[in-house]
Order: sequence, then C-alpha cells, then structure tokens
Amino acid sequence: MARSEDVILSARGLTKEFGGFVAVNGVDLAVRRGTIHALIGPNGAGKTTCFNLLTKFLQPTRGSIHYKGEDITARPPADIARLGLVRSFQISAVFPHLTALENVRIALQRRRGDSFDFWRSQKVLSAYDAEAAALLAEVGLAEFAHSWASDLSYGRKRALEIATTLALDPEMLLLDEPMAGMAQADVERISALIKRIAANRTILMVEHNLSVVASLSDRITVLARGQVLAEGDYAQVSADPRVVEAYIGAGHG
Amino acid sequence: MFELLGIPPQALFGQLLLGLINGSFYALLSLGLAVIFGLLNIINFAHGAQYMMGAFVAWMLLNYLGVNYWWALLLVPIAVGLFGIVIERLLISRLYHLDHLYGLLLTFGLALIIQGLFRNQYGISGLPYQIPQQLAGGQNLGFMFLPNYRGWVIVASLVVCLATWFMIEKTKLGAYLRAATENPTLVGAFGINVPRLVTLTYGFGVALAAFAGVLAAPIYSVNPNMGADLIIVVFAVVVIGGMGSILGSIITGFGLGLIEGLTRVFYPEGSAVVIFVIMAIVLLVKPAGLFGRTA
Amino acid sequence: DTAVKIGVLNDRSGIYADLAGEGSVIAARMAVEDFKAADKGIAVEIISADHQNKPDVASTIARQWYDQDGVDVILDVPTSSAALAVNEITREKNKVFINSGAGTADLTGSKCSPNTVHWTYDTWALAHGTGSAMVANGGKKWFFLTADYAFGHALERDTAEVVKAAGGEVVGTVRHPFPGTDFSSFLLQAQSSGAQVIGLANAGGDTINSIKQAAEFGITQGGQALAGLLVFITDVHALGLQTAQGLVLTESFYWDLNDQTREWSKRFSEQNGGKMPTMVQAGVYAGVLHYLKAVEATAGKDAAAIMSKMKEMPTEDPLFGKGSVRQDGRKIHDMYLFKVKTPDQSKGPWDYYDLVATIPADKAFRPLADGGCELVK
Amino acid sequence: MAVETSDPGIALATDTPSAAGMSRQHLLIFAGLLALGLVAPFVLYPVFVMKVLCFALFACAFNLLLGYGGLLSFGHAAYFGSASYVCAHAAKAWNLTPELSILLGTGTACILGIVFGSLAIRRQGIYFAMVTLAFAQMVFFFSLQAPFTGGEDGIQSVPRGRLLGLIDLSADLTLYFFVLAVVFLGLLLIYRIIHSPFGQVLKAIRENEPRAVSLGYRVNRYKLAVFVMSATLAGLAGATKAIVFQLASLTDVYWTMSGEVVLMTLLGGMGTVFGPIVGAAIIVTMQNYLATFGAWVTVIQGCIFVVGVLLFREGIVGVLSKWFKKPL
Amino acid sequence: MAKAALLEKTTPHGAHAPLLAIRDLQAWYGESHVLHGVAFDVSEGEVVTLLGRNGAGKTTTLKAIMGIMTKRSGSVMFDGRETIELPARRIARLGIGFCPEERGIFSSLSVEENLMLPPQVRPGGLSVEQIFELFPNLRERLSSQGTKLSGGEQQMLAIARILRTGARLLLLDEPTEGLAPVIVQQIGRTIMRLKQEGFTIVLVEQNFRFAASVADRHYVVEQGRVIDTIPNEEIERNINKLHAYLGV
Ligand SMILES: Nc1ncnc2c1ncn2[C@@H]1O[C@H](COP(=O)(O)OP(=O)(O)OP(=O)(O)O)[C@@H](O)[C@H]1O
Ligand SMILES: Nc1ncnc2c1ncn2[C@@H]1O[C@H](COP(=O)(O)OP(=O)(O)OP(=O)(O)O)[C@@H](O)[C@H]1O
Ligand SMILES: [Mg+2]
Ligand SMILES: [Mg+2]
Repeated sequence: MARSEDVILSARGLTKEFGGFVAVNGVDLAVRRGTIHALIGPNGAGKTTCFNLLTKFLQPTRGSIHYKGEDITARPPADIARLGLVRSFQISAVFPHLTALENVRIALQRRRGDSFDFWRSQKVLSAYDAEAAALLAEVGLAEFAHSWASDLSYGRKRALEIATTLALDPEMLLLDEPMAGMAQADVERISALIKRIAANRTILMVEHNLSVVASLSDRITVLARGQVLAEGDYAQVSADPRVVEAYIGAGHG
Repeated sequence: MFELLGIPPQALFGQLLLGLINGSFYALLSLGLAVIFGLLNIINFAHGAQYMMGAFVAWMLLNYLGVNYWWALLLVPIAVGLFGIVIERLLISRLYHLDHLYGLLLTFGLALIIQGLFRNQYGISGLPYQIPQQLAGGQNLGFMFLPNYRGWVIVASLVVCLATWFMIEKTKLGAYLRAATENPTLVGAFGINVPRLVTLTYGFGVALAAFAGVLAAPIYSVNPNMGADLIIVVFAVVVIGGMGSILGSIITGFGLGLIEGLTRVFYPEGSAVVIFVIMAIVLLVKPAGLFGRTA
Repeated sequence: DTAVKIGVLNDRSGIYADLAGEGSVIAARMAVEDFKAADKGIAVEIISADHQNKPDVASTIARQWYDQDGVDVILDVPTSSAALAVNEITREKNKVFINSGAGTADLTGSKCSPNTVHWTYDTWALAHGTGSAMVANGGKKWFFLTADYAFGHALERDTAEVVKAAGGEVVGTVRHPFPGTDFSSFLLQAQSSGAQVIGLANAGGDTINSIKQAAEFGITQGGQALAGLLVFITDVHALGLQTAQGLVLTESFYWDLNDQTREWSKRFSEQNGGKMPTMVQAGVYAGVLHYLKAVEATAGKDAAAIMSKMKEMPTEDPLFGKGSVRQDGRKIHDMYLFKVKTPDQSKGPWDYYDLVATIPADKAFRPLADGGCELVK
Repeated sequence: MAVETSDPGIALATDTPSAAGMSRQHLLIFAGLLALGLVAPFVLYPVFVMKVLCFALFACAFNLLLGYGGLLSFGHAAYFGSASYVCAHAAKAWNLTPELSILLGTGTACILGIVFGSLAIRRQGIYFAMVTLAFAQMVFFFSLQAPFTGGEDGIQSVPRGRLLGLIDLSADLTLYFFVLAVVFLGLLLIYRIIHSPFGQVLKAIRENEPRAVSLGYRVNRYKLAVFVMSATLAGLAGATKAIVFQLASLTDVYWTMSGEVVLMTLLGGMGTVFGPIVGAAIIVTMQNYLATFGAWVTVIQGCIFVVGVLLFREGIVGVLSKWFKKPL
Repeated sequence: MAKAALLEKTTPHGAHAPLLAIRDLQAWYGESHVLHGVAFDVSEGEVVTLLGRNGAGKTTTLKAIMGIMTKRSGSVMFDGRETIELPARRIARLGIGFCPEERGIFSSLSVEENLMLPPQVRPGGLSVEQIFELFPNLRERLSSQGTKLSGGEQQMLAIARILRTGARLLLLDEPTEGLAPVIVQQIGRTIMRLKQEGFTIVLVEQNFRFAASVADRHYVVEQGRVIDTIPNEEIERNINKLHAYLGV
C-alpha cells in the first residue's frame, strides 16, 4: 500500500449533491505522486463532477481534499492552479479570439507573474514566443501558431488546450477526456505526449478510450453512480464483472 | 384605533391595493421585455416607445375613426404588433448574429425616432383620453375609494400575464422559442422556421407593450415621453425577476408594485430609488435574479 | 444702423416644448415685425436652439452663441437650472438675458444679475397668487403634493408661508419622486387628510398626471379643491376640461383677457398650428419688444446701456399692458387667478379659463427689499 | 507520418512594434490626433472641442471596461458625475486650484469604483450591468438630495482658477491646452493598459473565464482592477468637464449619461482603440449642431443610430479596421 | 478523368438511384474555402462513414448537406430533389436529421423538452419508450435542465431526439465521442437496428473500430475532398492504406 507521503492528492468522503440528486457520493481517492491515475466509469457516473470538486470549481457538500499534505477544501479555484494542480475541460476550453500562440502565452505569462503590469508594453510578452511555439509543436500545432483558436477544428482545439495546460508546468494535471474527438493519429501522438510529460508529474485523467487507459494508466478507479466501484490496475479492473457490466460491456475485448 | 407605524391599517390596505395596480403595469411591460430579451436576446429599448404608441394609437382610433376603448384594446395591440413585425423584419433581423448590445443601440435609435415623430405631430403636453363609460366611477371599499377602472387594470393584466406565461413555459411553441434563443441554427436544422418564429415573438412582445399602453391611456398622461422614463424601471423589474424568466418578471412586477407602494407611505422620497436598492440587494444575494436559472 | 442677433433658447423636445418651444420663436419673430425693426434701421436676426432642460447644454449653447455667433440677447430659457446657468454666463460675457420661461425667483433674488430681466412670472408670484386667493375663498386647510426637488420645495415653501400668513393651515405634505407617473398613493393620502385644498407643487407631466388621477379618484367631486401652483394653458388643453374642470391656477397672461390679447393671439395661433399662446410665449414677445425699444433708444447694443434703458423706460405692450422693470431685473405687471371652466361653460377650443381675481402689479411680486438681491441698494 | 519536426523559426512577429511599444499605424494615428488637437481650437470653437475631448476620454475609459474587460457597466455616470461634483465643489467652496480639484474628483471616482466594483464584479453579463445601474441610481438619488450638490440647479459658476496657483485658466485657449494635455495623457495611459501583459490577461478572461481560472488567474482581481481604472479615468473626464463648463449638474449622474457613453462606444466601435473617440466626437457634435433643429433633433439622432448600426455593424472604426484588416 | 473514375467507383452497383447524391460540394466559412468539391452517394438503407483527420472537413460536409453553412455550392440531391438552394428547415422537412458534434443540448429546456423538441417530419420514428430502452439514463433525468446532464448523457440525448422525428437520413457527427464503451456498443446496436428498419445513416467517426463494426462503406475525407472509398468488406485488405490516410 502507498505510504502517505507518496500520495500527492487525496480525497476523503467526497460528496456533491445537486438539489437532492447525489452526483458524487462519499468518494475516497488517493493519487500517488508520479503516476498516471485514470478515473473511468459510465456516463453520468460523476467523473467530471469529481474533477470540478478537486479543482474547486464546485464546492463539495461534504468531504475533504488534501493536496501535498495541505487541506485545500476551502481554497478558491485559482489558488488550486497556483499550487500546481491544473485541469483541462471536457468540452474544449480555449480563448477563441486569441491566436494559438497567444493562448499558450497566457499560461506562460501567469507563471512568470507579470500579469498585472498594466504600464508595460505587451511586447515584453514576445519573450515567451519561442517557448510557446515549442509547446505548440509538441502537440502538432506548429503551423497553426497564428490561427485564431476559434478557427481550429475540434480536435486541434483539444490539442491546443493540452499545450496551454502544459505551459503552466504543473506538478499535477487533471485531464478530462483529453482524447475525445481526436483523430487516431493524434490520439497516438497525445498518448505519447502524456507519457512523456508524466515522467516527472502526476496525472489524473478521465478517459473513455479504453486502449488509451490500458496503455497509459498505472492505476484505475472506476466510478459508478457517484461511488467507487472498483480500483486497481487495468488487468484487475477489467476482470471485475461489475465493471464489465456497468462500463466495459460484453462486446469489448 | 390600532395603527401600524403611525398609519391606520385601513389606509395601508388602500396603499397596498394601489401598489398592486401599479404592479400590473410593471408586470405587463416587463413581461413583454422579458419575452423579447429572453427569446431573442434583444434588449428592446424601444419598448417604452411602443407602449406610448399603444396609448397614442388608441387615441387616434378614438378621435379619427371613433373606435371605442374596447375595440382599441383588441385592435391596438394587433396594429402596433404588426408595426413591430415590420421593424423586426426590416431592421432588427439583421443584427441577431451580433452582440446584443447592437440590438440595444438600434432599438434606442428607434425609440428616439418614434418619440420624436409623435412629439412633432402631437406636442409634448399630452392628449386627453377618457375612462370608458362602463368603468367610470368607483367602489367605496370602506378603507378606500377604488376607481372601477383600476380594478379592471388588475384583472386584465393578470389574465394576459398568465396566458403568456402558459404559452411560453408550457407549450411546444414556447420550447421552440427558448431553444431558438440558444441555438437558432440547430433549431432551423430541425425543420423549424426560426426567422418567422422570431418575428412573431417580437411582434407579440410589442403587442404586449401596446396593450399596456391602451390600459394606461385613461389614467396616465398620454404623451410622447410616457414610456421613456418607465423603461429603466421596467428593466430593473425584468432583471430582479431573473432575465428570461417569464413567471419571474410577472411576480416581480406585482411584488415591486407593492413594495413601491409601501415606500410611498413610509418614505415617499425614496420610492424612486427603492427598486434599484432592491435590485442591488437581490443581485448581490441571488446572482441570476429571483427566478432566473443560473447558466 | 444696428444689427442685433436674438437667441431664443428653450426646450424644444422635452416637457416644456409646448409651452415654450417653437411658439416662443414665433412670438419673437412677431415682436420684430410689430416693432417694424427694419424701418427703424435695426437689422434683427433670430436664432434658436434646444437646451433639453439641461443646464450643461444650456450653458454650452449660451457660451457658443455669445463667443462665436455674436448673439446679443438670449430669451426664454424655461427650467430653472438652465436659466441660472445662462444667467451666469450672460453676466460673465456681459450680454443681455431676458428670461420668460423659468420660475425660480432666485433670478431676481440671491442670484440676481445686472444683465438679466425676469419677465413673465416666478414661483413667488404663483405661490402668492394662488395661495392667498384660495385662502381668501375659504380654502384654509392645505395638503401639498410636492415634486421632490428644489423647485418643488420652493413652490411648496412659498405657498405654505402665504397660506399660514393668511390664516390657513398646512395639514400635510407628501414629496413624490421627480418625475413620477403614478400619483394615486399620494392622492389617497391627500384625500384622507381632510384638507380642503390640495396644492400641486410640481410641474409639467407630473402636474398633468396628478390632475388626471385626481379626477379618477373623484377628488374634486369629494369636495376638495385642486390648486395648480405651476399650470399652463397647454396643460389644461392636454387634460381636457372634463378632467381639469375646477382647477385653480395663477397666470400672468391669458389670450382671452381683452381685445388686444385676442387680436395678437389670433395672429399667433395662425402661425402656431392653431395653438393659443402661453404666458411664456407672450413674455418672449413682450421681452423682445422692450429690448428693441431700448436698442432704438440707445442707438446701440451695449449691454450696460441697454439694461439701464430697459429699467428706466416703462414697459408697454399689448399683452401685459403697462409695467416696469425693477432694479433687480424683475418685470412687474398684474397677475390673474383663473378657474378652469366646466365642459358646458366652454364655448370652444381654448376657451378654458374664468377670471377669478386680478392680483395688482404692486402686490403680485416679491417686494424689492425681500429678495436679497445685491443690486438693490 | 506524425509531425515530428518542430520548427520554432516560424514567423512569430504579428505586427512590428515601434520604439514606444505602439504599432506603426497606431503611432501615426496618435500623432495625427495630437496634431488635430493642436490645430482644432484655432479652427473650431475651443469650448466645443474641449467638450469633445472630455467625452472622448470618458468613452475610452468606458471602452476599457466594456471592450477589453468584457464588462458592460450601465452606471458609469456615477463615476463621471460624482467626480464632476466633487471637483466643482472643491474648486468653488474650498477654492482649491484646478489640478487639485480634478485630483480630488478623480480620487472620489476611484474610491467609488473600488466600493461598487468589488460588489458588482461578482456578477456577470446583464446582471453586472444592472447592478452597476442600481448603484448609479443611488448616486443619482444622493446627488439630488445632498445639500452640497445644489439639487437640480447643480453647482454653477465654478471658478476655472489658476493652474498650480500660477497660470490663469480663465482664457479659453489656455484652458484648452491644459485639457488637451490631460486628455491626451489619459488616452495614452488607456492605450498602454490595453496593450500590456495585463491587457492580454483581460482579453483571456473575457474570452473564457473558467479557463482563465483553471490556469490560476484570480479573475476577480483583474476585473476589479480594470473596473477601478475605468472608473477613475471616467472620473478624470468628469472632473475636467466640471472645470471646463464651470458646472456640475444632475445630467452628469443621470442614467441617460451612462447610456450616452454606451452609445458613443458602440457607434465608434467597441473594443477598438480609436472607436470611442470617433463615437464621442460624433455624438457631441450632433448634440451641439443639431440643437438648432429643434424638435427634429431626436428624430435625426435616432436615424443616425439606426443607420449607424445597420451600416457600421461593428461601429465605425470597427468596420474601418475590418476594411484595412488592421486593429485600430 | 480521375474524378470521373472515382465517381464511378463510389456509385453503388444497385439499380435504383441513390437516396443522397452529392456532387462537387463546395463550402466556405466566411472567406476560407473549406470544402473543395466533395462527392459521394448513399443509397437507401446504407450506413456510410466519413473518416479523416481532424480538420479534414467531415463536420463541414454534414453541415453543408444540412444547409447550415452560409455559403455552399454544388449539388446535393436527396431523394431525387436538389436541395442546394433550400434553407435548412426545408431540408430537415424532407426527412434529414442532424446530430451535431458539440451536441447542441438546450440549457433552457428540460431533458424532456429537449427530447420532444424536433418536430416529427415523417411517421416511423422511434417511440419514447423505445428511446428509454436504448438510453435508460435519460428516463431518470427527464425533468432536469438539459445541460446539467453529464457529457455522455448529453450525447445520448442528442441522438435520441432525432430518432424520434422519423427522419430517414441521419447525419451523426461523432456520436460515440465521450461515451462509455457499454454505451458505444449500444449505439452500435442501435445503428444496426436503424439500418434494418430502413434508415440511412451518414456517420462521422474517429473511432475507426466502431466505424468498421457498423458501416457498409467508408469515405476518406482529406482537405475538403473525398479522396478514397473503401467498402467495409475490403477493409482488412486496405488497412495499411487507411492507416496512411489517417496518419496512424
Ligand atoms: N450542475 C449540476 N446540477 C445538477 N446535476 C448535475 C450537475 N452537474 C452534473 N450533474 C449530474 O451529475 C451526474 C454526474 O455528472 P458528471 O458530469 O460528473 O458525469 P461524468 O461521469 O463526467 O459523465 P461523462 O462520462 O458522461 O462525462 C450526472 O447525472 C449529471 O446529470
Ligand atoms: N467556424 C469556422 N470558421 C473558420 N474555419 C473553420 C470553422 N470551423 C472549422 N473550420 C476549418 O474548416 C476545416 C474543416 O473543419 P471541420 O470541422 O469540418 O473538420 P473535421 O473533419 O470535422 O475535424 P474534427 O475531426 O476535428 O472535428 C478546418 O481546417 C477548420 O479549421
Ligand atoms: Mg464528464
Ligand atoms: Mg468534426
């Protein structure tokens, strides 16, 4: 079992009610440092809600969240990101009327802390261009650096979102369905990318693409109806009949 | 006699009743605005002018064609609503894909034009419009003298408000309208004639304003500016109720009428600002107004 | 030869557009014609503008007229705040200002200026005219419906003083927001106060709405009298006699006073779309006439010379008769207390008033010494 | 065939910033505006040009909030008007020099901005607009009732005074150059704010707030900052106007003033640098020169709005900037 | 000509005319030209997929068929009728249903209202009961606000609502995106059943395995053109070519 200092993010008894409807119900979760942890489960199981709770986009009804030993249950969402815990969104979230490059720069800028400098020219920001361009190249968007984010196709928006998230150089990433809507080629590239960035980071991700989950994740938590149904590595989880019934389905491998 | 804060309860009832009547106008007007904003995302600044047109057209029908109040109540909303339809087709329809602020600018311009034209034709002091004979006089309720006409205002506006609410919240038509507000392209792709729906909705909202105008003609000064100052209060009502919430704007309309009425008794100087104080408080406590849905 | 430029500055789009507006310009033009200025070697040009009842707009236009457009005299300027703004600028630029439209008695009181004449009426005169006459007719208990701003307060204060001085009593006051549309709550309070007279210390649309709703609530039928402290004939026209009947008010001019006023008003109404003149428009006519006489007499347009000539010369015109301009700039003439006719009494359009009393010139306006004008030694 | 080669050498320069950190065309336009400002009082009536200047600053301050912060305030008259009242009162009742009075007025607007802003920014969209309107109505009510504001007469005959106690501002031309300097500096400051790292963050927040939060931005601080900046600059415009016209009145705090500045900004082009200046110039000119058309003024004004919206959907400068394919 | 040869190949060997025949379809987003002459056919009762990389123009093709691209040209024959000049609502009335990739669930409508929103254009759609059988999640959340559903539930709702209308040509843009494998299988079964009942389906898919399990034919889209056609039975043989197209 994991020793407690290995655990970077943990939740105890996490619960969220929406006016009577319990979307997340007493979830205990422990993510170990340096691992890729997958959160899977049927639609409506409460995965996105969990993400929202962990990143404080929603306030939990009950339960506590600890990040690096610190209780973050009462912190505002921007603080969570500043602690190095950054998320992406299930429905793609970019800044539409900024170029791809500028999208990434926004994230770089925050890390450097000159964002309140209203008296300086924005040309100081061009210092970040090279770094931003490199990040774009990593996700295969090099040639779109100067396209408006709104003009990118859906899959490319997802890639842009990942580049932006990476720009913060977070210690831990929460990725909500990073592969959704991506073409096969990109799925592979992004998988490789995730693997690469996971080298010195912790990743918690929601994903429905089972082959990705199988190949990437060290540990998997299965949610169903807001509760933890099973936990373990892919072999353990995919062998669990309850998981097969609720999620994987008989027809799958 | 038992007194409440120095006011005899009888007088208080009277004031409450009057507040409710005023609320009827707020409700009717804010309803039209809420329909137009909620469904078309247009802040219809011309609403006040269209209300004024309602009153003026009633006057014109009476003085040029001898059409009486009752017929006016029916014909004027249709006529002014048709006018709204023309405006929508010719002008507003060109703006839907823009920020709704442009709709505000356009309708503001329209309001200026309409008011200006009426001012040039009829001057500013106003025109007389008598209370229809059937409703002249009043009832002595003991605690107050209630003019029959005011009673009628309450009834008429309640009926119209509830009918509108039912149509929009409970019928298929309403669902089309609400969906079209959010994503007109997709609703069109379901086979629904969105432009026509939108046009009719605008016409309907305008007709509601005109209806309120006819109701107002016998008791308020019929002049080209009659809607201009009301509009901002009516906006406040729509917002307090929760933008896009039909029921919200109805309830808030009546409710604010009451509160304003009470303020008139206890602190008359403050009655102009009370609505805004309430609005500030409500919005700070409830982000989307009293009955609004959070996004 | 002298060329003078007259600027008629008033409300042309707001609540005072009917009682001043284009009609004032027509009146000014008629004055120039009647004076036969051209024959006397005085070339007169009239320009006009809309101040929208805003002091800042009024002051901008006045400044520009004096600085840029060579205007020598500004007339009319309804709305007290706008009038006070023009008053200051006229003083600064040393030109002439003949106010007809505004009510504030400060123009000839604490804010009085050597460059200003206040022609037609002021709040003091209205308050005293209506107040004293009503009390004299037995209306001793008063209730005030006051527009909640300085002008309303001044009207109320002045009238209340008169009422009390004449032995009456004020049983209640309610201050309504300005502008308002619904006055029923306030009227209900007035109704239950037991007052004999309800004094309307408001103006324009507020007054019209209060009278309209008073009729609806059967206030006059209930035996209470309505006293309009600032009501113009255009307001009565807008209300219709059915609604306005019985209202008591003070004005300094009525078209149907005598042959001269009737003759002039008939000419006026032909040019003004059939609408009869208001006292404000009449005041503009008389003011222009008097100004031109002073120009003729001084053979120039030096402001100081003209002002002293206007104050020295007695005034005479078909509308206000004989009168004078006082040291503090106050034009002195008779005022009249009218009562609005019933629909049966009226013989036709614009036949609205019955003369109740004439307030003689020496009683009609605030005594020279009381105003606190520094021009008064 | 994955795209493996990353090429950081791709053309990165968007537009070529000049020495001042401005793009060349913006520098040219600013120079042109300054030249125009220097010549204008000798051609046009200086007081009128000063009015245009004050409103241009007001509209640009407003646009900073709307066009760049994405926040529609419907109560900017509160800052404009309260600054104007305080400045007028300071100059008239306390006999302060004009620059101190203006500073006091501007400071008042800043404080009001902090108070109202910190409450209002918690709301979004139309609700934000209405909260600001509500606050502005309260300021209006206060101004109507407070003893020092002179009710609906306003504070009249405010002395223009001596700048720094030395330079007499009573001559229109002297005052003019003072006002030109104030306004121009204000405009440059706004320009800089827009094109700063801070401005870039604002843009991001406007585009997608949750995403900005998830990147660790405390968005409310940015919103408050831009709100206060906008309110303060609006106050600067209002205070300057009080000195120019020697008058502070209810018009300055009434909701129609808040509406007017929205109109100026939209007509000129919201979210453009120069649009609000154009919008302000047009509307002020209209009010000035149409005043003689009497009752037709509103009809003409209305037609201009309608035609403006239909022909120049993104505002006049917005459309121009599309034509030239350059942000203006 | 290569193009003619391609068309030759894409026309199914069946005797009767195709239900949907597209020729030289071009479309623009404002100034940017996205479709450069798409051409393909779909016969009644067939399921075809459009495969291609991100940004190839698959979504745009569906939108152009549906008539919700503002600028388009070429020819789209549906059931023997030219629809290129028709507005979207008329096209929908001919019996085409569209499920967009961003789902388009209405937040101001409840789940039930969302479901019942599209008017029935033809008899023969699924009944509400059948829909609940297919997507049991929806039944439980009927009265909640549409956008309060989870991502996957929204996807189900988006598909469900056009099944009701009786449209006989369904344009589904990535219907399995973000769905749990069980549901994906269920949707696969649904598509097969719809096919049996005579529905015609054009499917845009990234999930190639899924596509292979339901479709009769695959069209490969690249840079706004259909560059190849692969019948499903030949898919194994062409797997390398396909991988090259999709850049796997
Ligand atoms: N704001 C909300 N109000 C009410 N119910 C909500 C809200 N957000 C989510 N829910 C409900 O909570 C449940 C869990 O939703 P969640 O988005 O977490 O699911 P998920 O596991 O991410 O599913 P998917 O894989 O489909 O994205 C769903 O049934 C959803 O309808
Ligand atoms: N609204 C838009 N404005 C301008 N260009 C657009 C717009 N939407 C898409 N495009 C461009 O059109 C091209 C085709 O996009 P489309 O959405 O059809 O691709 P797709 O094949 O569906 O890709 P994906 O698999 O990512 O959904 C892309 O290059 C994209 O950048
Ligand atoms: Mg989810
Ligand atoms: Mg797509």
